[in-house]
Amino acid sequence: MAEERPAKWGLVVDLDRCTGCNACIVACALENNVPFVGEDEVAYGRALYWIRTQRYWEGEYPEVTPTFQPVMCQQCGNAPCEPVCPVYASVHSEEEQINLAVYNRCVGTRYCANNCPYFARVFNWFDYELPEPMRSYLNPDVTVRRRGVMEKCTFCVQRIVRGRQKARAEGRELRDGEVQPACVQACPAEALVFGDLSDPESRVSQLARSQRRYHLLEALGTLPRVTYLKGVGNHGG
Amino acid sequence: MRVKKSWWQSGGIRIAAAFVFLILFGGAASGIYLSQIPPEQPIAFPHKTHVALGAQCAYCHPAADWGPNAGLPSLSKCWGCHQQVQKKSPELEKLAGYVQRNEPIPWVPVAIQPDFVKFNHQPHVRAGIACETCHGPVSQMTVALPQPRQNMGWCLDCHQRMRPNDFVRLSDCATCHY
Amino acid sequence: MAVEAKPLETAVPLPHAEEDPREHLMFDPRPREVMNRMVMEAMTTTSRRYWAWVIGLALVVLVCLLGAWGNMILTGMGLAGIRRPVFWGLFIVTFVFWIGISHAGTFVSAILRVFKAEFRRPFTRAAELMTTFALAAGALYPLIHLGRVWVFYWLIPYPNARWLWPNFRSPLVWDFLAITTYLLSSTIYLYLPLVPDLAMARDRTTGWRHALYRLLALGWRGTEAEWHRLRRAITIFAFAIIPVMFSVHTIVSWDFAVGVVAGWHSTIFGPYFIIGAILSGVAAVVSILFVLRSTMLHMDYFIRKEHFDALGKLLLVFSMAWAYFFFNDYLLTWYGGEEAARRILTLHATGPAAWVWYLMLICNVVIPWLTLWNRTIRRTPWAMFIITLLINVGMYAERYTIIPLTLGHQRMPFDWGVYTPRPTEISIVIGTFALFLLLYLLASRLIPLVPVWEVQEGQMAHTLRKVGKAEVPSVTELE
Amino acid sequence: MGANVVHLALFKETEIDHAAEAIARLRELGVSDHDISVISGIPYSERILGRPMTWTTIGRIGLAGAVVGFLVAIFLSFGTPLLYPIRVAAMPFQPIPTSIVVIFELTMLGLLISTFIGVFVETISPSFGPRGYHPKISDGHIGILFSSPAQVEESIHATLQALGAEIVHNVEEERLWP
Amino acid sequence: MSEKISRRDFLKLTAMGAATTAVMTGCGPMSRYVVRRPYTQMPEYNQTGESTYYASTCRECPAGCGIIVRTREGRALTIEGNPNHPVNRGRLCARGLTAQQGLYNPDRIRAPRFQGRSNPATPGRDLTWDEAVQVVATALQKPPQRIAFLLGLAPDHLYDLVSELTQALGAPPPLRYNALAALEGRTTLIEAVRRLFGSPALPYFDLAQAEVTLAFGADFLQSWLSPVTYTRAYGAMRQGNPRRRGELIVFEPRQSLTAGNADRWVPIVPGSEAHVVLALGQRVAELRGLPVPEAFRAVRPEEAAQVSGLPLEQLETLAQTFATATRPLALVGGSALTQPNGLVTAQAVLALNALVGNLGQPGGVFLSAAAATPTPLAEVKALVERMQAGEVDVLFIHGVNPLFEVPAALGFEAALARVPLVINFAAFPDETALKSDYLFPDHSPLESFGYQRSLAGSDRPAWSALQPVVVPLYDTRATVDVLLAAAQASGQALLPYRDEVDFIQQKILPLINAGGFYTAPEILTFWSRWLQHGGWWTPAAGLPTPTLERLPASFGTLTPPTPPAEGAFYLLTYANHLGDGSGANRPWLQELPDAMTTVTWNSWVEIHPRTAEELGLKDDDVVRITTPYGSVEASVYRYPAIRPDTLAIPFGQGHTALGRWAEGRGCNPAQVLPAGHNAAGDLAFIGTTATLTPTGRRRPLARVESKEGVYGEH
Repeated sequence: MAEERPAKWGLVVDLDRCTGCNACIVACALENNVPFVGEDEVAYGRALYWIRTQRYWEGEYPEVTPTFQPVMCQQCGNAPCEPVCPVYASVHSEEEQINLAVYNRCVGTRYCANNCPYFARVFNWFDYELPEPMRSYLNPDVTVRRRGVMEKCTFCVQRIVRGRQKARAEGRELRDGEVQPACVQACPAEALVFGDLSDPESRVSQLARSQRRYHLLEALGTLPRVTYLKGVGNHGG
Repeated sequence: MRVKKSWWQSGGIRIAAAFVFLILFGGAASGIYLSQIPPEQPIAFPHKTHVALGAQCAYCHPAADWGPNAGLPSLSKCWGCHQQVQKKSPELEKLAGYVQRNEPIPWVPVAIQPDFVKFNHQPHVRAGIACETCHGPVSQMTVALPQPRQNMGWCLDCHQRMRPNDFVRLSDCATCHY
Repeated sequence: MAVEAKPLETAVPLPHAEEDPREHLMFDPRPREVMNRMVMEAMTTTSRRYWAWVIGLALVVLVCLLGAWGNMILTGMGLAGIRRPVFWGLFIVTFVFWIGISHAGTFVSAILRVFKAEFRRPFTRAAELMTTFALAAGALYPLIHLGRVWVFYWLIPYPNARWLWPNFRSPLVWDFLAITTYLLSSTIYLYLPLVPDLAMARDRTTGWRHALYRLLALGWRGTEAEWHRLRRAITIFAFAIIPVMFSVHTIVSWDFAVGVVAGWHSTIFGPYFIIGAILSGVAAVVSILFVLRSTMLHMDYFIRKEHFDALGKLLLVFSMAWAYFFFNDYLLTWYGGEEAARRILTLHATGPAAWVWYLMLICNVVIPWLTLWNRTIRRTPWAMFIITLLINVGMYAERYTIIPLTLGHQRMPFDWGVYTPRPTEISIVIGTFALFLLLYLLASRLIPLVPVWEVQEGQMAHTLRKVGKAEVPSVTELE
Repeated sequence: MGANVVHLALFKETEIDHAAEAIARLRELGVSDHDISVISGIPYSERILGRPMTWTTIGRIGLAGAVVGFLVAIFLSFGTPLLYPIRVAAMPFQPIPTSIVVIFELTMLGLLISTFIGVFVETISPSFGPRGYHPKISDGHIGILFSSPAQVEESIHATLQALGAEIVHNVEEERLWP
Repeated sequence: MSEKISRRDFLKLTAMGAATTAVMTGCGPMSRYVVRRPYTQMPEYNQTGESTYYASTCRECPAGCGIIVRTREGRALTIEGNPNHPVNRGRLCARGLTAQQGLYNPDRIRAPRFQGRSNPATPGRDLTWDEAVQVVATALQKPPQRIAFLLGLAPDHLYDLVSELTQALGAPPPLRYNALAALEGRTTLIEAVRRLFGSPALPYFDLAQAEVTLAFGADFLQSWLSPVTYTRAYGAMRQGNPRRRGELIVFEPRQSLTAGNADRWVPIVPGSEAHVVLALGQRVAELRGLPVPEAFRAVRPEEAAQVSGLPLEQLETLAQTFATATRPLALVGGSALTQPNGLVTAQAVLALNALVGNLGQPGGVFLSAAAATPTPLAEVKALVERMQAGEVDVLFIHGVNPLFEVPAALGFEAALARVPLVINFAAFPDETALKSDYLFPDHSPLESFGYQRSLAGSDRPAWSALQPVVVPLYDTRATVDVLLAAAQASGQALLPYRDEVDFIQQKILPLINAGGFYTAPEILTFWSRWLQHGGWWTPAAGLPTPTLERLPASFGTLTPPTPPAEGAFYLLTYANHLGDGSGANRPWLQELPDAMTTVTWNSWVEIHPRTAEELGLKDDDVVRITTPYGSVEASVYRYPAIRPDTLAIPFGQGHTALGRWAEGRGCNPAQVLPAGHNAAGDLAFIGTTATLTPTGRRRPLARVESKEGVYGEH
C-alpha cells in the first residue's frame, strides 16, 4: 500500500473567472443536505448557505460595477472557531488539515459562529422538515442536521474520505483533481480549483502561488486555506 | 418535647419519590434492554447451521469486501441453494413464500450504528479484521444478536490497539463523522 | 498688589454635624430578644398582597420561563431573535446581567467584611441572597441558550464511553467551572453565617418551620467551639471568595475578549466587566433594600438612611470607575484600534440603535454623577431606588451594546445584520426576573433576612463616648 | 462521673462581665475548664471570657481540599488531552495559560467546599464538654454550662446567683439535629 | 422493451428506507425501526451503500447540458455535470442542479386526470391510462386542420415525433414556445443568420478565444442560449488565454450579470442598439481600411450618439478598441433583439463580425448544429387568433405554460376558453394545466427517455441523450408513448414506432455511421453506449463556418426609440436564474439569491437610486407598474446599475399555480408586456413605457446582502 502523506486541502477562487452566478450555492446545498428556510427566514439572515457570494458595488453610475466574492469556510490553519468550542464539536482534522464541524457532538453554544471572522458558520434554528417525497434526494453520505446544531462548509469531507478509501483500496495515492467538492465540480466558469496544497505540483498549489493571490482578512493570522486570486482591471473583488 | 416526624419521613412523599425513581430507572433500564435484545426477524435465520455447513460470511454478505455495507443476500441467492435442498422446516416455507410472491424479505438490521456514524466495512475487511471481532460469535447464533457496548470508546480502543502508529488518522473525527 | 482681606464668615455648623448619632443602627441598640422578635415577625408575617405576588410571579415563571423555554426546546432556537451574524442575543445579555448582579452579595459581605465596614451588618444577608438567586437565574442562561440543551452534560468533565472530555481551552468551560465554583461557594457563604440565626428561628417556631430550621441549623448551640469554627470558616470564605468573584466576571468577559470579534478583543475587558458588575450589583442591593424596607415589618429599624447614604457613596465611586474603564476602552480603540473596531464605535454612537448607547451613558454616568454627590438625595430612599434601577437599566444597555450591537457589524459589511429580540426570548428574560423575585419573596419568609447576631455583635462593639461636650461614636474591637 | 449533673447558668447579654467573673469563680470552685462550656448568641472571643483557646482543623481541611482541587485540575487540563488528543486551532494540546484558569477555579472550589465540609464534619463529630441548651441563648443570653459533682452544687449555685445568673438545673441533653 | 422493463425492475425494489434514516439523525437506535430491504434480484452493478451514476441530459432549460445523476438505492441524489459532454464539460448552473427538486416535488400531478374546466357540474376525476389513451385517440381523429400542438423547447424527441404525427395527420406543424427563448430573441437571431448566411441556425460564438468582445444585450452568463457553455468560455476568455486577458464590453440599459462582469458597461438607451452597431460598424470599417458597406450607412454617427445617449468620443473609443483588436467578437441577444429594431441589430452585429473577418476563425462566429427552432410569437399569435375564432377543436400542450409565459396582452387565456378540448401533458399543476380539460402527466425529465439535438452551446455536432435514472414515482406516462398508443388506437397506421425507446432508436440510427467518438455494429450496442455516454458527438470540435455571400443594402427599417413621456419609464424584463418561471417551484432556486440583487423568494422592481429619490421611493416600497397592457405590483429595489429612465422586473415569479413554493410570490411581468413583435416575429417589448405609482404599502424583500453594510443605509 502506498504510503500516505497528510494532505492540506486547499481551494483557489479565481475572482477574474468568477461571474457570481451562484451555481456553487445550489451545488453545495444539494450535496450537503443544506435545508432551505423560506422567505421570512432568509430576510432575517437565517439562510443556511455554506457558501455565498458577497456582492459589493464599486463606482458610481454609469461606471458602477458589482464585485463578486464567493465566501465559504476558509478552513483556517489557525481557526478562531476551534478552541472556543467547549465540547470539541469544532476541531481541526490532523489528517486532512481542515476544520471539522462534528454535528453529533455540537451542543449549540454558537460561540464558534461568533468567533468566525468570515461568518462561514450557520445554525439550524429549527428542524427543517422536507415534505414527502423530497427526503428521497437527501445525500446519505452527509448527516442531516437537526435543530440546534452548527454547520458549515466541510470542503465536502465526505468526498475526501470516500476518495481516500477508494484510493487505499486500490493501493494508490489520490490523484490531483480526483476529489472535488460539489461547488468546484459545478462551477461553470472554472473559477474554483481544489486540491492538495502540500503537493507543490498540484494545480491548486500552482494557482495559489499566483501573483494575484490574497487571503481574506489576512491580518487576523487565521492562515486560511482558501486563496483568492484578485480580479483584473475593474473586475472582481 | 416529642420529636415530630419530619416531612420527608411521611409515607406519601416516600411513595411518590419511589415512584419517580422507578419510572426513571425503569425507563432507562428498558431502553438499554430494548437496544440489546435481538429484534424479531421475519425468518429465524440460523447462522449457526449455515456456518457449520461451511458457508463463508462473504458468501452471503460479499459487499463487505468492496463497499460500506456488507449487504444482504438477494432472494435468488437464498433460493439458489434452497430450491435444491429439502424445505421441511416452517422457516423455509416462509422463504418459499417470499420467493413465490417475489417479495423482498423485510430483514430487521441488527448491527447498526447511528446515522451520524459513517462506517465502511471495506477498510476493516481489507485490514484483516475478522467478522467475529465486531459481530460476535455468529457461528453459534441463530439470528444475529446485537453486540453490547459498540460505542465510540470501543471503536477508538480498537483503533488504538491495532494501529498505534496510525492513530492520528484513525482518531480523526472526520474518519467517522461528517 | 494689595490683598484685601475678607473677614471670615461665622462658622456655621454644617447640618450633619448636628445629626444624632443614634440615627445609626449601631448606636440605637435594642435588646436581642426584641430584635429577634422583630426579625421573626418580619419573617412570618404574610399579607394577602404578598401571596398575590407569590402566585402571580409563580405563574409568570411557569408560563414565561418554563413554558416559553419548553416550547423553544421543542421548536428550535429560531424562536429567539438571534440570527446570523448575531448569534448571541438577549440570553447572553441577561446572563451577563445576572452574573453582574450576583457580585453584590459577595462584594458587600466579603469585601466590606474584610475591610470591616460596619454599615454592612444589617444587609449582608439580603445581599448574599441576591448573589445566590441572581446566580441561579443567571446560571439558567447557559442552558437556555444551548441549541441542544438535552446534551448539556457534555460540558461536564466525567469519564465516558466516548473517550471525550470537555475542551479546557474553551472559555465556556472556564465559565462552567467558574460559575459552578461561585454558585456553590456563595451559597455556602450565605449559609454559614445563617446557621446561628436559623438556630434562633428554630427556638422560636413550631411545626414545619421548626423541623426545617432544626434541620438547617445543624444542631447549633452557640458554643465557643462552634463560634470559633464559624468565624474561621467565614474568614476563609471572605478571603477566598473575593478572587473567585473577580475570576467569575473576568471569565465572563473573556468569553468575549478571547475572540477575534472586533470590539471584543480588548485587554481591559476583565476589570471593565468587574467594575460594571459591582456597579450593577451594589445598585441592585440598594433597590432591594428599598423594597424590603418599605414592605417588610420592622425593616425600617434595621435598614436606615445611613445605609442608603453609604451605598450611594460607593455607587458614585463605582460609577466613576466604570466611566474610567469605559473611556479607556473607547479611547484606545478609537485612537489605534483596528478599522472594524473603530467602525463599531461609530455605529454604536450614530447607528440606528444609538439610543441604547446613550441610554447606557446617561444611566451609568450622567444620572449618578448629577445626583449621588448630594447627601439629601442619597438619604432619600425612593430617590435612591429610582436611581439604582436606572443604573441597572444602564448596565443592561451596556451589555446589549457590547453583545448584539457589536456582533451585528463585524468585518464583512455584506453580512451585517440587525438583531431584534423576539417574544420568546423577551418572555424568558421576564421569566427569570420573575424567578429571581419569586425566590427572593419566598426566601424572605423562610430565612431570617437580617443577621441578628451580627447586628448585635456590632451594636455591642459601638458605644457613644462623651468627649468634652460631644458624644462621639467609638468602636471596640471585639474579635 | 455518673453523679455529675450538667447545669446551665444564664447571664443577660449586658452582664458579660459577670459571666466572665462567673467562669473564674467556677474554676476557683474546682470545676475544670474541661467541664465548662460557654454558649452564647453572639461570638465572644476566648480572651473576653478568660477561656482557653479552642482549636479547629478547618484550615487544614480546607488546605487539603485545595490540594485535591489542584490535582484534579492538573489531571483535567494536562491529563485528559493525552487520553484522546484533539487538535484545535494551532494550540498545543496542553497549553499553560488556559490551564491556569482551570487550576485556579478548581483549587478554589476544592478549598471552599472542603472548608464547608470541615465545618460540617466538625459539627457532627462528637464533642466533649457538657451538653445542653436553652432557647434563651438565641435571645442573647450567655450560658455557662458546667458539670459539677453534686456535693459542690449548692455553693456553686449561690456564687453564681450572686453574680446575677439564672440557674437551670439538670439540663437535659436535647437532640437538636437529626 | 424488455430491456427497459428489466432495468426498471432493478431500480424499483430497493431500500427506500435510507432516506428516512438520514432524517432521523441523532436518534441512534431509531434507525433499527427503519425497514431495509435487499434487492430481490440484485443487479451486479448496483449495491446498497454505493452510488450508481446515470448519464442523462438536463431539461431545466433548452440548452441541453449533459448531466450525470448520482443515484443510490433507487433514489436520485445529486446532479453533476457530464465531464465529456460538449455543451457543459462537467459544469452545471443553478437550475440544472435543482432538477431533483422537480423530480421529488410534492406538488407533481400523480395520475392522469379529467378536470371539469369551468363547469362545476362535471367534477374532476382520476382516469386510467387506457382511458387517457382513448381520449387522445379520439382527439386525434378530429379534422386535422383543427388540431393544434403547442410544445416547449424541450424535449426535442417529442417535437420530432409530434412533427411526424402532424405530418401524418395532415395537421399544422407543432408550435414551440418558451419565454426564455422569447426574452432572448432567439428567433430573431436565427432569422438574421438566415438572411445573412442563408441557412436558419443559431450562431455559435467562440467567446473563449476572443480578445475583445462587444455584447449587445446578450446575458450569456445567466440565461442566453447556453449559459454554462458561455460561462465556461468566459472563464477561459479571462484567464485561459496565454496571450492576453480578454476584454468584455456590454451594451445594455440595465446591468445584467454579464454586464456586471464586463470591463465596461455601456448603459445604452433601450432600442438604440441598432444605431450604435451601425455607427460602430462604419468606424470599424474605416479604421480597418475597408469600404463601409452600404447597410452600415443607414445611420450617421452623430445621430447614433444622439439616439443612444452615448457621447461620440465614447463611440470612437469603442470602435477603436474593437477595430484594433486581434480577435474581436460581437455578440447579440436579449434586449437588443426583442424590440422593433431587433432584426436590424442582429444582422448588423453578425455583419460587424463579418467585417472584422472572424467568421469561422478562432474567437469568431460559427453556425451551431441547433436546428430545431422555436416558433416566433407571431405564430403563437396566429394560433391564438385561430383559437379565438373557434377554428381549433383540440389543443395539445406540452412543456410550456402559455398562461404564464405568453404576454397576457395576447389574449391566450380567453382564446383557450374557446377551445373545446384542451389536453395538457404537464407534470405540474401550472396555470395552463388548471385551465385544461385533461391532464396526462408526462414523466419528470429524470424518469424519461429522450434526446436533445438542438444544442446551441455545443462546439461540434452532438445529440444529447436522456434516460430514466429512477423508476417513475407516480402513475405518469411518457407523452411519446401516449401519443404512439393513441395513434395506434385511432386505427390509422400513422407512425411506424412501437414505443418511445423504439422511436428514439430509429431516430439515432443514422448516428451509427456519422463519425461519432464511438460506434457499434448494431443498434442495441449503440443504444447502450448512447445511454452510457449520455449522447453522441464527434470526437473533434468543428462547426460549419458561416459564409456571407454579400451584405444586403439595408438591414431593414430603423425606428429610433421614442423617449418615455414625462413621468413614464422604459420597462424591461429579463430572465435570471429562474429562467422561464418553470423553475419557480424548486425551493432551492427560490432560496438562491439573485446574482445581482441578492433577493430571494420574490419579485422586485429595479429603480435607479436617483430616480427613486426623486420619486420619494424607498427600498421595499410597493409600487404599481402600469403599461397600456396591464399592471403589476412589486417592491422597490434601488438598483445602482440601471439607467435612470428605466425600470426592470425579473421574469419567473408571479405564479398563481405551480405548487406551494411558486404560488403567490411576486409578480409576472408577462402581465404588462405588449403582444407586439419585430420583423422576425419575435416578441418586441423593449421600448414599452410604463408609469409607476406608489401604493403606500411596504413589503420587505428577503435579501441576503446587508443594506446597511453594502449601501451604508440604516
